[in-house]
Formats: sequence, structure tokens, C-alpha cells
Amino acid sequence: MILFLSGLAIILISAVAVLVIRDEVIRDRFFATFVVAGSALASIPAFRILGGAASEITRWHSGMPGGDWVIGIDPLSAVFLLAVLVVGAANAVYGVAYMRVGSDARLSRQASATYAALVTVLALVVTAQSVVLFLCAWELMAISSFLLVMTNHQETQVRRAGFIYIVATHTGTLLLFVMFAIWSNGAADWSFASLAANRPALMWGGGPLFLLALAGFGMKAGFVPLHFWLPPAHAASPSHVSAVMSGILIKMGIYGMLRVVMLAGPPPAWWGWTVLALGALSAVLGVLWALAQHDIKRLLAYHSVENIGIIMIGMGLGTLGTAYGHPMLAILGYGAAVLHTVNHALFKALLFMSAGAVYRMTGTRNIEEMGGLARRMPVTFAAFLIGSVAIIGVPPLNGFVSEWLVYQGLFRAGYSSDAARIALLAAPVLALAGGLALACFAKAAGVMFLGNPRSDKPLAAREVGAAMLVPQLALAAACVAIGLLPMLVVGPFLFIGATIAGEQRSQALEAWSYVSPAAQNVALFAVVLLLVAAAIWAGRRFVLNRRSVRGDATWGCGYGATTPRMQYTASSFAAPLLAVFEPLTGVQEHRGATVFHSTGRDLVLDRIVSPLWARIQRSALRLRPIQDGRLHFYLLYVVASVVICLAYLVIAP
Amino acid sequence: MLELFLVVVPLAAGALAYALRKARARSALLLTVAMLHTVAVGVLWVHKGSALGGWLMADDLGLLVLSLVSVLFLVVAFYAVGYVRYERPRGGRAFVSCLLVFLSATSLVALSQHLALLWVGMESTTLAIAPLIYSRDDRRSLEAVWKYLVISSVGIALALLAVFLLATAQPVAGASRALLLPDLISGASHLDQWWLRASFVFALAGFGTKMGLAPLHTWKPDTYGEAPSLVGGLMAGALTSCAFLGLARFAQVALAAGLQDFVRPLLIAAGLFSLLVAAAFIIGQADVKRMLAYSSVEHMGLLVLGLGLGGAGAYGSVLHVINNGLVKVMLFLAVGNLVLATGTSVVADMRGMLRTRPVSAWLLVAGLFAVTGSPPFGPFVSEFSIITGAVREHHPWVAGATVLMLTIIFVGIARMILGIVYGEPSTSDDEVSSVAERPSLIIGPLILASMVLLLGLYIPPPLRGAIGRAAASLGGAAP
Amino acid sequence: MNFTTPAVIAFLVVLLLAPAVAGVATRTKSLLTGRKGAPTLQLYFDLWKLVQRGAVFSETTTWIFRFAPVLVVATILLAATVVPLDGRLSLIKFSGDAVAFAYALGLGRFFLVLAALDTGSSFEGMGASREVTFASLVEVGLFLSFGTLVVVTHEISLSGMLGAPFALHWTANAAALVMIGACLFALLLAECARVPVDDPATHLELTMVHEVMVLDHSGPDLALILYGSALKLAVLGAMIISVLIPRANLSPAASIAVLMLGLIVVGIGVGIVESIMARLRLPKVPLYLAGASSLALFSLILVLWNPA
Amino acid sequence: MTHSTLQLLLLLIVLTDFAVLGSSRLSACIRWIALQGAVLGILPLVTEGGLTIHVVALAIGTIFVKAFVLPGFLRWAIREAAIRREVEPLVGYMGSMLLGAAALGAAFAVTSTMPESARGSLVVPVALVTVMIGMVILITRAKAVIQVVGYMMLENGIYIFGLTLARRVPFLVEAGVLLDVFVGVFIMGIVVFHINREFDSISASKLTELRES
Repeated sequence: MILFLSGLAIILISAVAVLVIRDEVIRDRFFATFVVAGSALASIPAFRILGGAASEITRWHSGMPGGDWVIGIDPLSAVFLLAVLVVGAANAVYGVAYMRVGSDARLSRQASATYAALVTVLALVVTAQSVVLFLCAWELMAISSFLLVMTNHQETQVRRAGFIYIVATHTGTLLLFVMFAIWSNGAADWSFASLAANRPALMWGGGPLFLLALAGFGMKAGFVPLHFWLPPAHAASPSHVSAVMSGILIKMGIYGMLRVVMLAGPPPAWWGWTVLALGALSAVLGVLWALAQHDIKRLLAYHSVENIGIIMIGMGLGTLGTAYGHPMLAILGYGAAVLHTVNHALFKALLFMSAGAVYRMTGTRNIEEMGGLARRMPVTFAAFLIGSVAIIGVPPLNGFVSEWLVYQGLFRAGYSSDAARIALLAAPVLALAGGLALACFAKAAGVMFLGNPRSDKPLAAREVGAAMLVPQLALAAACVAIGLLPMLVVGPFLFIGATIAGEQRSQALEAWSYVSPAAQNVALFAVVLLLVAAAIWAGRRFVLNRRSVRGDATWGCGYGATTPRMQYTASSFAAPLLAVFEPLTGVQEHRGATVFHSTGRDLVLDRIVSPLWARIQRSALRLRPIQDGRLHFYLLYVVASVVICLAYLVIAP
Repeated sequence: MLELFLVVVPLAAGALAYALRKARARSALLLTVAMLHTVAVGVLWVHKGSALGGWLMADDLGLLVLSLVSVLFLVVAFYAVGYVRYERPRGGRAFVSCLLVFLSATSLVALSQHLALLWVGMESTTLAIAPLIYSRDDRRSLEAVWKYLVISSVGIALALLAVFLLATAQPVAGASRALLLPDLISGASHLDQWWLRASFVFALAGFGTKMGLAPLHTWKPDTYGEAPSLVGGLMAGALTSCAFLGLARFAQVALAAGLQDFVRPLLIAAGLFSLLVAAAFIIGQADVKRMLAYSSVEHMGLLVLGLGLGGAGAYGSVLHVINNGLVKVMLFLAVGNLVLATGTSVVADMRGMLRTRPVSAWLLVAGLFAVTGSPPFGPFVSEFSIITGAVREHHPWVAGATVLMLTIIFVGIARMILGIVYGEPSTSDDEVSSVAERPSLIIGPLILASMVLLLGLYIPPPLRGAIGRAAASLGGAAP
Repeated sequence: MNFTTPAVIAFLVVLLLAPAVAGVATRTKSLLTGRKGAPTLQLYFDLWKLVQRGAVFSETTTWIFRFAPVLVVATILLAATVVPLDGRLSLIKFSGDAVAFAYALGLGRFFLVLAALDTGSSFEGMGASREVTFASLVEVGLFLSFGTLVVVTHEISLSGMLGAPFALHWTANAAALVMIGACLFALLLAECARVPVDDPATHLELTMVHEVMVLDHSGPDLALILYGSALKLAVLGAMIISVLIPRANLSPAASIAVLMLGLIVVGIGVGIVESIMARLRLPKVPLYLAGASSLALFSLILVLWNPA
Repeated sequence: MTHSTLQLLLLLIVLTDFAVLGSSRLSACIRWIALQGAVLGILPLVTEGGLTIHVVALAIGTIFVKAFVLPGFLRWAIREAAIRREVEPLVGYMGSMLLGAAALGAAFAVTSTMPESARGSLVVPVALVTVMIGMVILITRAKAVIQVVGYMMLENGIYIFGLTLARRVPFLVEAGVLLDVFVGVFIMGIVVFHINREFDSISASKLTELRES
């Protein structure tokens, strides 16, 4: 615990330091070094606990209404803490370099300081074990990330995004207020341990509690339909902030839900069904909407919605496992959910970093204006490609490992003899999402990096510096490592899954003995795949070395005067798929004689949230005339109030 | 005798200030009295006594309000010294004088154990503040002060009726002294129920008008919108707290007499209605000071709601008095700086203040989160307590409605404040952007901001104890 | 890894016979339409010729373009290792290898599509777009089929689903399994760019799906892609055979014989479909795939309704 | 004897209420409210308990403030600010009278719902009706000056209530109450004076610049 706290302190020191140190280079170096060092230090206890050490817990007497402050690291905290620190440290290095380029330099101090604060409170969110401390960390996380989103507040879009974000997140926090209020009713104090003990006292079997937690944490996690703040906020923030938000911040919603499920004990089955259904919905709609986007950061943001959906499918499965009494299912489901959370943190942060590098070099986020960047930014392209392969969940990278684990659970559910087998229906949904994700990242990677430049913006692009590349490569390496060595990684996650499900260690061991050989074979499969590819590549090289190899223009099917403008655009690429799912996509097409162009709108934001707010506003405006400035009416209100009070006086019991 | 000192010295100083010709001397007097007052209140925390045969005595609830008023006044006085130099409000001498009389009156309210005396203090605050509102010689200012005077006076008259009704409720025979709070509470079982109920109803209407509970709040936006920001702050922070104290005194008696079932639904309904009205009028508000006024209506609603809920709610209510007071004054002062900079309080004309007035703009952002009850600011603890109270006292729907209203209110306030703080400045006036922020105008709100933050994380044990005991006297307990 | 003799032999059989299966299909079609047609083994000749050739690369392209054909073949090979080609056991078997099967094919497709976009050609972009559209719908049907098999067999590996004492389940779930077979065959047609989804014999780029995507590949790269397509057809065909003809009780030799015969039957089937059906209009293809998937969905619901 | 005197005085107060309600000229209204103040001052002298210094002082103070100083001050304001002499009601005199009558009815109706012990004398209904008619005047009169009169009447109504308790409420408090009312009306008068200078007429119905548009 000392290590953890001193690590956080070091991170906070860096926040203070950037505000004090004047020299730019020293400041940035100091900041990056301290954040990385602090993260490393703070991650030691997390590693220890994942390695099997006992959970740590510390309690400070606060005397505040709302009880003591409790900080603890258990396996669930540890794994989220690691994600926070790894992605946080990588993005700190990347972020200072990112902010130094271009017009944002003068904002970099404030952004760096806020960033360090954000990482600190994120670490606190996952370790807080009492309500008030948790809520404080939770809201500080929202506030500091909001300030970061607002970094480029001169732009109208950014302000709008920030506004939507802060409203959404504050609404979520208020729901959590009520949730904890309900939960604490009758508890000994406000520590999580007491809440767990208070479960039997929950009203209506904890149903309201669950729904509030789902909505409150879901607002942060951003599953459909609570995702509406997510794409604009991600597009508006500086890229390293988008990376942290998508990689970690929204996962705090997942953490919260898992924590609630863990503390609330054996859940009723409908919790699981709800989570599973929402997950399936998010997985498909998220990726479908991503497909309609041409702003790379919005596209990535919608993919976060999809991945949250996948995680929730795992969670829902875990909950069903507990509810129907299938420990194996519960462990697999929760384990897969947490593993996918970590994986997504790694590859989504990576993708945002690469996208940010491209944005810095081209000055645009619109992929329709990119193209041909693979030659100009080869390392960034490689990193983006690794991220893409990881996120579409194909072997041999980490995305496959977690999706495979989710499928394990879903298929296993399929041959249970009770209602849990219906969960199997989520498998084809997940498969559809996977297929769509493939299409989407083929579009993104292809249109951004391949072909010819589609405008003059990519022409001047060149590779970014080491400070922005090394963090990308580090995360890419992590993605590859988990993909190739699943047998080393999956085990601890099953134990975490068992912790969440409240199962015995023996159950986790049983699950592990079932999964372990398969995981080894997954590794085998991945390695063999790479070896076979290498062998064929060698053979091809061998053959081609003796033949004539020459370059020429792309075959234009007989048409000689092709131009880069004739390349297939992202809009056209996505059009047939979007046409299949027409009413769900919210896409608007603009056809002209020489152009085809589509824009993806957010159905929830544009069709539900905004109109709803407009309606509230209209009704509020309708009340305005009651305060039209005439004193006589004001006095009449006083009289009316007195009359009502007197009426109450007469009729009250 | 310290209690008497707290009331009399500011009053005398007020008279003296009117006689002083030099602005500098008046400022010095204002600051001195404010500091003396705070020191004296500090002493009161250690040595409690009573004056005027028990009429003036600082019980826990009163002491809390008194301390709040004293601190707020000190900050405002400090701010006023800079403000008076910068902006020259109408009436020069009267300005400082009225401020001091206001301090005296609020101290009287906070210290009174005698309910009629409390009423006298309450009415005096109304009168002391009126000239302060009328600080500009124009029609809007006049209109504001006129509406304030008429509505407040009617309201306070109703409160007087409540006092008289309470006196009627006391048995003629017996040892209990008339309208003295300790006697009323200890002899609560002998009070005539019917008169007591009538008294409480009128107290709600009367003090509710002074607090600005909907629909008795109509004077509030006009007044806060037109008064100088520091006066608006004093009203929203100190005056409303005193008014709430008045209502709380009646609630103490009613609760002691076992009228829970009568009192609570009324308070809850009043609180919820205020939240509703505040939400409706905060949305799309065009003037930042009027918005703060409706925010004040909201928080008064919360106070009454918490009081009505009892338990953790009442505890939250007491705590919220302090938090709300600090936040409101801080917000008014920060907004005041921006109004000084732009010359308007219309939001459409205030843009990108982060560029031109960074400290005040940051304070406004902090204030946004504080006033909407975001952790880790003080109001979070109190609002959370109130919501907890709603749940624990078996009013889950009240909790739900409250959260809904708080959400809508957050949207309204956030939209406005973010619009003011962020973006490009609307004026490209170099003159405006080059003025450094005056320390005297930002230190005060900075101090308040740090206090608000501190109260969200740590409440000093003596304060905690006092809050606990005060809440207990209102049927509350820490969550 | 299970290097049992039958498994290895079956694997090699599929590897070697794959080009012939495509040839059988073409042959069948030409016979049915009354033409003489190309020899059945034409693809072998084509591949040999292509390997001998040099290559021309578009100057727009990057390493992706060169790497994609390699990866396509590698992924299909790996996918083949998890299918119990001999009717019992695959080379690599693990719980959830069905997922690996589908997703490995996905990896190959991803790179092939990227290679198409790498050329900057609008035609190849068009083909890529259609490819991903249809492939994502194919996945649904595939996983619905897997789901049905999982429920029936209580196994999550392809070897478990398709090998072993499978005959037991036929008595109870014949209808569902037949539907699965039909579904898989319909998916095979789509996945392998066959009528009614795509016409391998068309010469108009605007109507192509798979072919137009590989317009720029030449020489050994084109050979890899052509071989990959044929191999995919054979592997999927072998899977359908395993669904429809449980071979767990047969001797290894008989089992492999059935496999070879089955592959020829699949080739003939594809040829027959190509002869009697026209290619669907592109907007109709999703409907076709949805129809195929709903077959699998019905069967899944059927088996979920009556758990074993 | 004191009882019937009390009844008489209370009746007189009701009459002055209606007189203010029905008067069309400002000066008349002020005269009536002054009279009401005087009657109010006499009231504590005739309540039970006899004459004490406390009561006498209260009576003198009340009469001085309510019957002389405040009406005089209002007259001064009207004269100095050249306020037109008409009342300018928003609701006609007849309507006002009807409202007054309704208030009277309501006052007695409310009293009748009280518990037996509380009803006692005419004090409660008269206080109530005075409060209510004060409210009616506040609401239905356009001019600021007459609203001040309405406020004074409202205050008087409550004061009636207070005076019946005079012996229970200490003198200091009574004096404070009186002082507050005095200062309140004084400040109102000053504001009225300023309003009239700023605006052409002191019609409070024209003060509607501050509102939610």
C-alpha cells in the first residue's frame, strides 16, 4: 500500500512540476519520467496480488458523514489498476510529445497537469473501497477528463462535445448517489465490505439497485443507448486523452458494474439477461455506427461502444452462470470480460495513438482526405495495423484470446440444461459484430494508409518522433505478447473471474484445468500460423528472386487516366453494408453526379436525447409567463401559497 | 456578553461609518469590524454564554449560522474594499453603513433564542439590504428594490403572524417564558396543537418568502440580477441561511411537539416544488446572475426538503446551509469579477472569459461543480446526505424526483457557465484582456473555494460535533 | 497436435485435391451446358504456369500487397488443421477451435481486402467492399451452425462436433443437421465466390466480387490466391461432408475414401448450382445469406427447444 | 365594559378597512389608515389586564408611529413627488368591495373551523379580515403609494393579533416590531419617491422591465 500511494504521489508531483518548471524540454522530460516511474512503483502491489498475494486494505478514519476512507487492492482492483497504469504511463510519454507539436503547445502545461491528476484519480477509482472516497474519485475523474476534453475549447464542436460529456457523466454520478444511498440503507457503515454484508436488506431484491448501477455506470461505460456522449468527446479531445478515455476511462463503468455484481452477491437471472442483451445490442450497433463514420476518432469511439458490448456479453454470461449455478460459466464469462477489458485498453489506446500521430501530420481526422500514408509513416502504419488486427479479434493477437474466451462461455452455456442455454444466441451476434469490425477496420486502415493520397493533406506527412512511436510500439508488443502467450495470461483472469463470481478457488482451478490446454493450443495455433506464413513468404521470395519483377501503374481495367480521386472512398466502401442494415445506421447519403458521400449521425443523440432535451426546454419556456414582471401577480402567488397552506392546515390529520 | 457585542458593535459601527467622510476610513472600519466579529465568533466556539437573560445565546444551530455569516461577511468585506474603489456604488457612505447594519441584524437572527427578537432581526436584514440593492440610479435597480421590499415585507409580516400564533399556542399559565426557544421546546407537549400548526404554516410562508421558496421566490431573480454581486452573494449566502434558521426554529418546536406527520409532508412538497421551479427557470436562462438566483431557489428547496425528510436528510440540510452559503458567495464574487470585466451579466455577451479573466473563470468552473453537488466539494456531502435521507426515510420517489431535477439543473447551469468560460472572447478589446485581475477581488473567492473543497474532504471535529448536535435538534442524524 | 496417420493423410488429400474440386465444378458446369470445357485439372496447370512467371506490382502498393496472398494461404491452411478432415480428429484440436477456424479465415480476408485497397484502384476497392459485406453476413450463418452443433454434441471443438460418435445425434436431430448442411453449403457458395453470389466466369469487372479484388496480383502471388480459393472450397466442402456423413464408425481408409468422393460430390454440386441458377443481383445477396442463416437459426432454435 | 369597548374598536377597524378599500383618492386612503392606526393604538389599553406602563407606552408609540408619522410621511411623498391623487385600481371599487366582503366571510369561516378554545372574541376574525383586505389592496391597486397603504393595513392586521398578546410579548420586542415597521414603510416611501422621479407616474404596474421573457 505504501508503494501504491507513493507511486501516486510521484505522479502528482509531476503534475505540480509541470506548472512550476519553465524550460519546456526539461518540463516534458521530468513529467514523462515521473509519470512512468510513479506508475511503475504503483503497479508493484498490483502485480504481487495478481501473482497470488493476499489483498491489501487500509482504512483511515475520516469522521466525515459517509464514513471512513478505505483503500484496498484485491484481484479485480489489481487488474484494472494495471491497465490504468500501463496505458496511463504510455500515454503520458506520448502525450507530452503530442501536445508539443503544432498550436497546442501553450496548452500543454495545463493539459499535462490535468492528465497526471486524471491518472491518479483513475487509480483511486479502482482502489477505493468506501462509498464517499469512491464517489470523490469517480467525479474527479469525470471533471479532470472533462477539462482535458475541453483543451481545444476555441472550437465550437469541442465545446459542444465537452458539454454533452459532462452532462452525461454527471447524470451518471447522480444515479450512483441514489444507488449507494439505497445500498447503504441498513449497512453498518459506508465501506464496500459493509455494503456487501447488507445485501439481504436491499429492497425489492436489489432490483432498483441493479438498474441504478447499470444506468449510472453504464453512462460511463457507454453501452447503447447511453453511448451518445462518447463519439463527440473522443473526437474533441487531444489524442492521448482519447486514448485514455477509450482505453481506461470508460472501463471504469465496467469496473463499477463488476464491483456491484461482486458485492451484491448471487444475482437474479434477469440481471444477467439484461446485461447480455444490452451487450449484444451494443456490440452490433456500435460497430455498425462505426462503419458509417469517416472521422477516424469518431470511428474508433464507436468501436469502443462495440467492445463494451463484447465485455458486457461476457459479464452477462458470468452473471447468468452465477444465477443458474454454473460456476464454470460464471468464471469464464467474468474472466473473459475482464480480459477483454484489458485487451481493449491496450489496442484501443494504441489505435488512438496512431490515429493521433496521423492527425498531427495531416491536420485532419477525416479519412476521406488521407491515403498513401503507409509509405510516409511506416511505423505508425504497422502499429495501426497491429491494433486493427487485435481489435477485429482474429488470431494471432490478444483480441482473439479474449473473444475466444467469450465464445467458450457462450458455447458452454449452450449445452446447459436450463434457460442459460439461450445465451448461446449471443454467439452469432458476436460473430456478426466481428465480421462488421473487420469491414470497418479494412476501411479505416485501407483508406487512411493505403492507395494514393486522396487530398494534398497527407503529402507533407512524415514519420512522427520516437516519443510518439515508442509508446505505440510498447502497447503493440503487449498485444502481440498476450496473443502469443495466452496460457500465461488467461489463468489469472480466471481467478479474477472466480473472485467476481464469488466462487471458490477450487472452482477456478477446475476452470483453469479446462481452459489451460486449450490456451496452449491457441498459442500453438498462433505460432504455427506465423511459421507457416513465414515459410510461404520465404518460398515466394525464393521463387520471385529468379523471376523478373517490375513496377507499373495499377491496372485500370483499360482506362488509362485514373486519378487518386477515382479511388474507392470510405463512404462507398461502407455503403453496401450500411444499406443492408439501413434503418439502424442513421447514415445520410449525399449523391451527386461526381460525388458520393455519406455522413453518420448518432441516432440516440440526434433522435432521442436532443429532441428530449428540446422538449424539456420547451415545456420550461412555457412556464416563463408566470414570471412576467408584474408585482401584483407575485403577490397573488404569496396569497395562493398561504391559502394552500391554510387548506393543508384544515385538512391535515 | 459576547453575544450582545456581536450585535451591538456592528450596529454602532454602521452608524459611525455613516458619519465618516473618508472612503478609506470607512473601508478600514468595515474590515476591522468584520475581523473583530469573526474573532468574537471564534471565541464563542470556546466560551458559550448568554446575554439579555437568555434571549441571546448561541446554540449549535445558531452558532453554525453565525459562523457562516461571519466568515462570509469577512470575505465580502475584503472584496467590498476593492469593489468600492473600483466601481463606486450609489450612496457611498450608506453602502458601508448598510453592510454593517446587515451584519448586526444577521447576528441578531443567529443568536436569538427569542423568536420575536429573531423576527426583529430578520426584518432588519430586509431593511438593511434594500439600500444596497438600489446601488445604481436607474429604473431596473429601482424596480428590483421595490419588488424586493414589497414581497419581502409581506412575507416577513406573515412570519410575524407566525410568531404571534406561536405565542398564542403557549399556555398562559405555567413557568415557560413567552417565545423563548428552550422553554418552547421543553414545554412542547403543553403547546396548543392547533395554534402551533397554524404558526408553523405561516412560518413556512413567511420565512419561505425570505428564503425564496417557490412560488414565493419571485423577488429573487430581479434582486440578485440587479444588486451588486457582493450584495447578491450576501443575500444568497447569509440572508437566506438566516431565513432558513428562522424556519428551522419553528420546525424545532413543531418537531418537539410531535408534529412530524404534519410538518414533514409540507416541507417535502415545498422543497420539491422549489426544485421544479428552479429547474424550469434555470434552463435557457440568459442572465448569469438571475441563473444564480434560481440556483439559490434550488438550494433553498434542498434545505427544506432535507429538513422535511429528517434523519440523514436533516443532517444534510444543516451541513448544506454552510456549504451552500460558501459556494453561493464564491460564485457571486467570481461572477461579479466577470461582470466588472464585461459590463454585463447577459451570457450572450460574456464569452471566453478563461482567456481574459483566467482566475475568475476557473473559480466559476469550480463553482459549477461545487454548486451542483459534485464530489469532492462540500455540497456533495450534504446533497448526498439529503438523497440518502430520502431513501432511508422511505421516500424513494422523492430521491428519484430530486435527482431528476438536479440533473436538469446541472444541464442548465453547466450550459451557461461553460458558455461564459470557454470559447473565444466576444470582445477583441485589448484593453479588457490586458487588465490583470486584482488580488483583492480574487483572494476572497479563492479562499471560499478552498473552504468548499476542504469541507468535502474533511470537516474539523468541533464543526462536525456542532453539526451533529444541530442536526439532532432537528431530528437528524449523520448518515 | 495430433499427428495421427489418418489425420495427416486426410490433410494431405485435401491439400492436393483442392484444385481438382474447383475443376470438377467447372467441368460439371460445362458438361451440363453442353460445352466441352476446360480439363478438370486445369487449375493445376494454371498454378504451375503462374509460379513460373515473373510479377508486376503496381507502384502504388506497399508490402501489404505482397504479403496478403501469403497470409491468405497460411490462414486457410491453419483453418484446415482444426477441421477433422478424416472424420475423427483434426491436426490441432482444442476447445473453441471452431472460433479459431472462422477467425483465421477472417485474418486472411482482412489482408486480402487491404491488399485490394493498397492498389488504389476503384475496381478493387469495389470488390473489397462487397467481399467484406458478404463475409460479415456469412459469419452469422457459420456461428449459428456451430451453435447448433455445440448444443447437439456438447463439444466446442470441431473435432468434437464433427468427429466421434456423431451418429448418436442423428436420430434425435436429423432435421436440424440437414438444415445445417444446407446452410453451410449455401455459405460455401458465397464464401468461395460461386454462383449465385458471384460468377467466377464473368468478364465484367463491375459485376465481380472476389475476382475484381485480385485484379492486380500476378505471377506466384496470383497462384497463391487461386490456390487459397480452391483450398477454402475444399476445406469447407470437407466440413459439410463431416456434418452430413458421420464417419466415426468407419475405418480410416473408408473414411478418407468417403472424403475424396464427397469432395467430388461437392464439386459436382457447385457445378450443378452454377448451371441451373443465375447470379443474383448484388442487392439480393444479403437476402440470400440471411435466408441461409435463418436455416441455421431455425435449427438452433429447434435444438435449444429440445435439449438433448 | 372593556369587552364591549374592544368589540367596538374592532368593528371600527373593519370599517376603516372597507373605507380604504372604497376610497378613490389617495389622501382619503391615508386618512383612513391613520385612523386605523389610532384605533390600533387604543386597543391594548382596553384589553384585559389593566393599564401598565408597558401597555401605555406601547399605545403611545403605536399611535405616534401609525397614526401620525407614517401617514404624514406618505402625504409628504405625494406632495413632493407630485403624485396624482387618484387611486387607479386594477379592479373596480365595487369589485374591491365584493372582494372585501368575501374576505370578511372567509375570515369568519376560518375562525369557525378553529377549536372552541381558540375562537374567543372577535380579535381573530378582525385580524384576519384586515390582513386579507390589506392583501387585496396590495394586489388590486396599481399605484405604489397605495400599495404601501395596503402593506400597512396588512401589518396592522397582524399587529391586532400581537396586541392581544401584548402582555406575553415583552416590550422590547414590541418596540422592535414597531421600529421595523416604521423603517420599512419609511424606506418604501423613499423608493416610491424615487420611482416617481424616474417614471412618470408611480404606477407599479409599469414596473415590469425585470421579467423572464
